[in-house]
Amino acid sequence: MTAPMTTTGPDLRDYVLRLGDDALVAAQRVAGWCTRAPQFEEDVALANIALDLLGQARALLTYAGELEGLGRDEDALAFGRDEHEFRNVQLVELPDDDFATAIAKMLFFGVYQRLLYTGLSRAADPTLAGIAAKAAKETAYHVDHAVSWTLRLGDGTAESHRRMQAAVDHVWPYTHELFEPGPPPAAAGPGADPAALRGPWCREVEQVLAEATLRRPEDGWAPTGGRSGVHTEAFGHLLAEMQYVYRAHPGARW
Amino acid sequence: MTAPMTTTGPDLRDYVLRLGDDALVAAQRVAGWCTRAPQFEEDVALANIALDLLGQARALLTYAGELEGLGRDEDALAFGRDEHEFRNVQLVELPDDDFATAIAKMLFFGVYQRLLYTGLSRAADPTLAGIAAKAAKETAYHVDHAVSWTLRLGDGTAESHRRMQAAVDHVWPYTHELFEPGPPPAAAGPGADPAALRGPWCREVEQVLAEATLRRPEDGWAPTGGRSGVHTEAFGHLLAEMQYVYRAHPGARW
Amino acid sequence: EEGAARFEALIAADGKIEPRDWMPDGYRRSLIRQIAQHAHSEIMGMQPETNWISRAPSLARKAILIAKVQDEAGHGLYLYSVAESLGVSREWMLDELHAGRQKYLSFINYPTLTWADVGALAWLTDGAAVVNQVSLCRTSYGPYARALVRICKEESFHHRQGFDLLYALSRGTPEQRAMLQAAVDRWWYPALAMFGPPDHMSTHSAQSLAWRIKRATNDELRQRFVDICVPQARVLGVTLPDPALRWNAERGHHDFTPPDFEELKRVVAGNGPCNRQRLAHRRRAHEDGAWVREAAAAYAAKHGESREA
Amino acid sequence: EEGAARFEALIAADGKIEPRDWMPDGYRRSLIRQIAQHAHSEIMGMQPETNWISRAPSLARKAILIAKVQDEAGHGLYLYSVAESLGVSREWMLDELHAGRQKYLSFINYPTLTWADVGALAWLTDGAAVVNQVSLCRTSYGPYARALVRICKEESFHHRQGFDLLYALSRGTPEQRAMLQAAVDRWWYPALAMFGPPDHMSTHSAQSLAWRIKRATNDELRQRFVDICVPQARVLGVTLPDPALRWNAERGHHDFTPPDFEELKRVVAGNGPCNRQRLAHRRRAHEDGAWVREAAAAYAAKHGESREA
Repeated sequence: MTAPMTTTGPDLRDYVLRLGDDALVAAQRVAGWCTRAPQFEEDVALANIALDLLGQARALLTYAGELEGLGRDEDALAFGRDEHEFRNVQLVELPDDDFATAIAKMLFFGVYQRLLYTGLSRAADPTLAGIAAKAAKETAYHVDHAVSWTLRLGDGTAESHRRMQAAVDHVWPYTHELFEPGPPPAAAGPGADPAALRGPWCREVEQVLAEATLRRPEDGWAPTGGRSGVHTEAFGHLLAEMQYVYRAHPGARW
Repeated sequence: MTAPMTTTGPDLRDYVLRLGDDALVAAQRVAGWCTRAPQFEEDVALANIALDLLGQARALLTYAGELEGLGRDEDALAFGRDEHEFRNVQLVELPDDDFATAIAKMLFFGVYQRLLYTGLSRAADPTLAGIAAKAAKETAYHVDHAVSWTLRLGDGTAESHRRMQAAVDHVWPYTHELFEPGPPPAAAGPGADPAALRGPWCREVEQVLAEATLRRPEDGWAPTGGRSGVHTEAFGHLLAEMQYVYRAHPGARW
Repeated sequence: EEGAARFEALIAADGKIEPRDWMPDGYRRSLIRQIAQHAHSEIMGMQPETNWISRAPSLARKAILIAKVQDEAGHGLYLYSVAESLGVSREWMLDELHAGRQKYLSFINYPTLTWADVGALAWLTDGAAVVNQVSLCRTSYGPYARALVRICKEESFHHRQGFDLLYALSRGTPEQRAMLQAAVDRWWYPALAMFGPPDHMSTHSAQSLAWRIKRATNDELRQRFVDICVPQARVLGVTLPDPALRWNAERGHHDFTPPDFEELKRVVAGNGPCNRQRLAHRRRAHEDGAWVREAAAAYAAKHGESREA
Repeated sequence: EEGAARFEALIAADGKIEPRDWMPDGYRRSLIRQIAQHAHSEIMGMQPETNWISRAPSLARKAILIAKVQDEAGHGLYLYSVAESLGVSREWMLDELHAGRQKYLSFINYPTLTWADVGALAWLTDGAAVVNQVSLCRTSYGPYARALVRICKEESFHHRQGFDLLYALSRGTPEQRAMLQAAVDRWWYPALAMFGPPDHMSTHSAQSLAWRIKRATNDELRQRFVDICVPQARVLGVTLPDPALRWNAERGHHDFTPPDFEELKRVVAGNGPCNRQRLAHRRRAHEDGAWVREAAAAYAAKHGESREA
């Protein structure tokens, strides 16, 4: 049904696929807010962010398909792979139970993405560097947006503070997976070592939480598995919806 | 991808397919309550009802496939048809927004099914008569269950009364489609004329609503389309989930 | 009196009325009704499209669809602010919408049942909106006219993208072509009905034309739209669902069967397939977001407006 | 004193203790803990399976799955009533569960990621439960022993159905076989861990054995389970994920690598992949249903208990 995933394939292709899957799944979740946002300005902003993420996903998946050399385009990769073939972190697939959860995810993931893309914009591989340079600018906006809402929700009403703290507590354990060791391939360059991003990430996020009068959760439980294709139960439902039409019409072009 | 639906095919096959689709979609919705019911006794009861409905669906779809003679079994019909090929009424596909909605649907659909199956148990077609005789007994239990909850919610607390009335008001317009004119095929016998069921249905339902201190909604808006393959927006999402695994593995046996 | 004279003179000279200008109460009320309805239509019209964002079968089409929905939210915002220039608040307009006292275009109350509906919706209803709005770009109220210029440009773009989506289906599998035809069958009449009741039944038209709020009659615009669609349908290889549709060389226009205006009335009155669903969805989004808006207000009060994003 | 003597005599004679019999506080507490945990496990164990009801790829399998989940709800109800015979209420037990003070079996905190997980869960964890419960059927508390006889029968049935589901996959496409192997890889150790810590680390075992609440040690049962699984795995054509697994002719048993008990401890302490999700789901169902339970109570109060269904 799908071409088998080669684990012996080029390192860079796997690496690019990870980045692409992160962006794709994040885009699918953020787009789920359309017509459901708390105000129309936010419908516009979230659609904008979803579009940025989707654009990153498309560029990255297209490039991963080229590196792979099996003739799979962005759609074959997005719609034709099974759950265990997706390499995104679990953080991005978590359901957006409420607006606070969406914002917590956007803050944590956005800061990570901005640091990573900034590093990758100096990658030896020119295609990856080009994608990253554009994406770094986009994610700076996502972070601004998430920060402004984190402040307003954390330091808004008692109810919003309660919800935002609950969201931060809920999402926090899933941030560890972002920084799992494993150096990036040489072509990605040294600026993208996830382990090295953890320090700057923590400093930035902790400062935002403090300003928002939110408690920084303890580190402890650190769920993982996304990078090796092990996901949360919510992910299968996301894929069923996302891939249904494509799979119901094998071989069709859209 | 699927064999085309012949509109010139045997009348009885189309008729049996309708009944089967009603039961299948109702079963899918009721089964959605597993682990979500307000008490464990209700988890048991709703699973029981879902199983009855699913059993009816399996018998009916299998028989429809035989009448059709194209080699489609119950699974090919359940998982391999597109949305517009489903012939169920819209009532059964409505999302169960809360427990009151689930009960209102079960009451309205259950009374209809019991009356219809009772009539069909005298059908000239022995297979259909056999399926209907068994199903009539099962639906009697579904009705008892729905009635007992309608009374408790309607005549329980102010909050439950408000919710139950809202559910009855919400679902009521979709009951008209159950009785849309069109005599059943000869093999189904005269006891199954939907138009003739409307009187007894109204009397029975109105009595339950009155006893439950609920207002019987005005007749007016009467959405329709299910019998010709036009459904609500919710139905496509239901199918995407229900059919995903089957479609992701074309030709596989389970 | 001076204001009234100036207003009449401006209208007669095909000039623009601006927010601070004097205007008759009826003119103001008509405009508020019309602009609010336009804004609500942008906002409510996001729903049938959003229904397919999660399932779009290609990433390129998914992006186009999100961008379209985003444009509509933007149009809604822009139009609410135009209406606010007439002295009503967005909050009030939303209350009116949620209570069912202000309307939105009736086609929004039909369901999008397949991926092809996304295309048909854009091709036909955005196409109709463009025909309508091109004419409205010369409307007499300045802020609305300027908004429409921008909105029209984007709607034309949406219309073309819808056509392109359908064109891909028309070159596709038998199932895709069947999906395309079924969607066109569903959306043709809801689109024709967008131009409103026929001229002889239209209650607001005469005065609106006199005030140059409207610039063409419902039937004129409807005819224009049909004439545009027929050759496009031919390119798509679809049959428009009207056996009476044919070229009338004498009139230089296509003859066609008008929409069922009884159905239009029923849908406007709240009894279309999705009226209840659409309004319930909108109300729920508004209610679910209340705590967020309250938090933003509380934060702004504590920290001064300057801190607000 | 008389009661204590009678209790000791009954235990010594392998007789049954009944609800009205005198029993030591520790015996009662141990039983409550064990039976509540068993009931909670039935209830919480419905979640990983229910995750696949909506997506089951055949109607026959969907029916089997619903019936299994229904059986488990029934077992839960039965077991709560057995615990109630020891003087605690279902409500209290649920509060303890929701607050995280009473536990349920740790395997429930792993996700079901594919359809094959539904089968592997039933084959391995129901299989392990049967091994455990067959031994418990001779437990000294009469009501629990009788409940277990019935429960065991149904669990054996579930175990066989799970095997049958996997057998179909083992005869299927390469994707299905890969799905099968991956699911067995995921569920093998969670199933082995169901027998609890090794005997030398088990805190409750000795006293429970003396009171004949338990009838075999954790390690004895685990060995029995491994010996049963190995030939079944061969029929399925799957590799059990333990390179050290081999027949030891001298012992007449298979040697195997025991589960990682540090992981078991972490999961029991709340840090498995799904602990938070499972408990949040349970709490939400309970909270969402509060208005329904209140309505039922209000109705019963108005109309007398006889009217209650």
